[in-house]
Amino acid sequence: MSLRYQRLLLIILSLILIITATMLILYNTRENISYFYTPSELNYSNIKINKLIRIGGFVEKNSFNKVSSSTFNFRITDDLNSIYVNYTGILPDLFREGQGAVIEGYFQNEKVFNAKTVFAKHDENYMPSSIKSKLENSGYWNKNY
Amino acid sequence: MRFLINSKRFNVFADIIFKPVLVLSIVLLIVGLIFAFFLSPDDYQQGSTVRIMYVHVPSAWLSLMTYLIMTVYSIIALAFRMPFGFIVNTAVAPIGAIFTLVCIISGSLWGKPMWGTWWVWDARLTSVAVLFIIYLIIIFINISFENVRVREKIAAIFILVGSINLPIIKFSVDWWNTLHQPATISKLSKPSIDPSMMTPLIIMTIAFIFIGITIAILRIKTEIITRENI
Amino acid sequence: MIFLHKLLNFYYREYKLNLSGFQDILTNITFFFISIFIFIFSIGPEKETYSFLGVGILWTLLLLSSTLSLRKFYQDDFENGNLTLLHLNGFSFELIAILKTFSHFIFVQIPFLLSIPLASILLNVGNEKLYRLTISFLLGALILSSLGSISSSMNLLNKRNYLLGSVIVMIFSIPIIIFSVGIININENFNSLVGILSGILLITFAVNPWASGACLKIAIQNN
Amino acid sequence: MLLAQNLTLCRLERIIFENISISLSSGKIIILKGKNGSGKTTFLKTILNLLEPTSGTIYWKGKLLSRNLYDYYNNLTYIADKTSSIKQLSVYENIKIWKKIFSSHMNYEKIEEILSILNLKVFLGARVSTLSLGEIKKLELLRLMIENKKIWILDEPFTNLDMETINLIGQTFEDHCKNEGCVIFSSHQDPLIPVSDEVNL
Repeated sequence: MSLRYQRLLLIILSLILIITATMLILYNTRENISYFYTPSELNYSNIKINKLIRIGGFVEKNSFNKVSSSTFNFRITDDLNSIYVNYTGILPDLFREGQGAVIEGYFQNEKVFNAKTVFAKHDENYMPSSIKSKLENSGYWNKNY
Repeated sequence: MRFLINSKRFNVFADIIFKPVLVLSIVLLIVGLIFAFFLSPDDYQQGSTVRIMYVHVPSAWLSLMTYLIMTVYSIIALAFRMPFGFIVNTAVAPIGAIFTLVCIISGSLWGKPMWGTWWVWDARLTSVAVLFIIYLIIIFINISFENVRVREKIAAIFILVGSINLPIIKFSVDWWNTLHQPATISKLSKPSIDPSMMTPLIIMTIAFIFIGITIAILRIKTEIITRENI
Repeated sequence: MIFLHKLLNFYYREYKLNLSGFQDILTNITFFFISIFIFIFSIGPEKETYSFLGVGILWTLLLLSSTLSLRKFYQDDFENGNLTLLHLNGFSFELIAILKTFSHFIFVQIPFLLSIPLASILLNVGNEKLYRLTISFLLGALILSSLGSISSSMNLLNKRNYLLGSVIVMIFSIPIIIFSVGIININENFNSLVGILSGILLITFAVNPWASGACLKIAIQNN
Repeated sequence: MLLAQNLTLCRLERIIFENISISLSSGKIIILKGKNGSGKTTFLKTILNLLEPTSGTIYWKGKLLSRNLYDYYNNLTYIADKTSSIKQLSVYENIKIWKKIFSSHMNYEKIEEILSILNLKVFLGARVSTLSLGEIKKLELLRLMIENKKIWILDEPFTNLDMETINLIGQTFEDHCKNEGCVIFSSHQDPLIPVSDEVNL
């Protein structure tokens, strides 16, 4: 097998390998490298108690309760399912109802989640606060600006 | 456009454009900073902290752009045997590393008040950290081999292998759930940022590009001179 | 047919080489076990900790100890001119890289693979996890061999800073670690993670001969 | 068979050798002469297509070398100035490995015969690392017989060898040439064996 033939064969082989690999990876990575789970994803798979996981979603409107100065509970939702969360600690600036958040912690039981850390997740929209209030006043405000 | 692949022509061209570029980068930086600090409005959610974006986003873009340039020059240099590509690679790698570092530092300064943490290991942040280490390794390769002709080729091959990381960085926020928000400005859709905040961002980006070009010109010229004296 | 014969004879040579240098591989495995002991002594013998941490520790140590054997990869054959000889015998540099990668996998990584069950007993990794660990390490070891080939061929002419090779392997092995340890710890969906790992494996297989071949060529030209 | 025309090689803007032409056909022995560092090894590497000449062309059997590389490689034996035998293996194992990777059909009786001529037969079971430098070199030269190719390219084959062995090798070169083979070797001193052509670097 001559040197040029070896190379030619190898080029073809590499191309096939790369195509297969991209297909394998794209097919399999859809949900696997998630930094967090959404509440709905958690409902489908069985909830593991006492295992560190992260849940991401929005803080449900009208669910935020301040129990004491540093203890809070709220629900985290993705519009389909929601999970009840207990948290003791300091909340980040951006944390408020309707805002995205990622929480890290353990399930106390099937329904109650004990958060150890709360991250606020902000979206890719940036806009001046003056315009936002104008938009709200005129009724044009929606999340997908 | 021959000055992009030929060191003699580059020298001539660089001498012409260096001063304008330098002046332009300083002016743009000052204007951009004025816009960023005084003229741009507060964000409806993040308040004043959003101003970190005007440093964070340009440096992130430039760290990727620098790597992309290095990848292109590696291909050119290896495939068409143009030694100027190696010169550019050697000169530009530290600049990319600095931009990545600025991106990481400003990002964690932004993350602490907004997300509530300096650092998380989600896909975007991890891949950018990897990019930084890749830049470091390129610099290490460039200083630890004795033979110039060897190390430039090895570095180019390493750059090509490492370029697998680029699409991962770019699309990590779209492919996977991350704490990092998705891209604000993409080609396919209308940018989800208000014009009043878009202006300083663009000015700052152009300013960063010009700063990068200024340093790159200086470094490439020194690199050419060093190689002539071997 | 003659070519196939040549390939087999290449492996005969590799077999002889590795058999005579088997104490190196044994030292490597000893290093691996001693690091496990050190982990146990420094963290404490609590069993629950290790059923949680064990897989991660195992992977880290496997990675570290397999980077130790990288120096053997091409360096000896390069320095005594055998790589040139093989090339003059009708093997392209790319083919040499592929053959050497598999030889490293067979003669260096497989002994490691055999020592995993013992190590997992020491670290209290359960049987079910052991099965997954073995499969993921089988795939991961092939990737590590390819990465080792790339990095050690890059390092052939590097006389000053040999650690650079290990750093290169480690930076590229980050995705393997993410997925391999992910296989055992976080995700329930084993099959799709095996799919990702084999995807990475195929990519490294496609990249390895070209990158290593080019580096080998540069090294031989400039020696 | 092998024709090199006007080979020039520059490295880092330094000329290593310039305008060298050789023509190697069967029955020829060419010696490359030159001082230390005059580029003998580099020239041989260029002829082996391991290095690319800055200018000049090499032909093998009338075709460009790079177009006909595999056939060329199938017809040559290269003995580098380094020894390629594996130090930690025995002489016998080394010979066995060479026999395998070069798909040699030479039988062991013949090899033993040559070994006894070279005074190496007693070391058959010994490790290569216990041999003296001259003996290792002789073992290396054994590869010429094992590979049994047409062109022999040797880099400094006579270092560490005694006069007796050098004459023996010179004899072998002549025998090889009678069998339509050809030899090109480099040397920094005059080895006092008959050669048909001389190239000064």
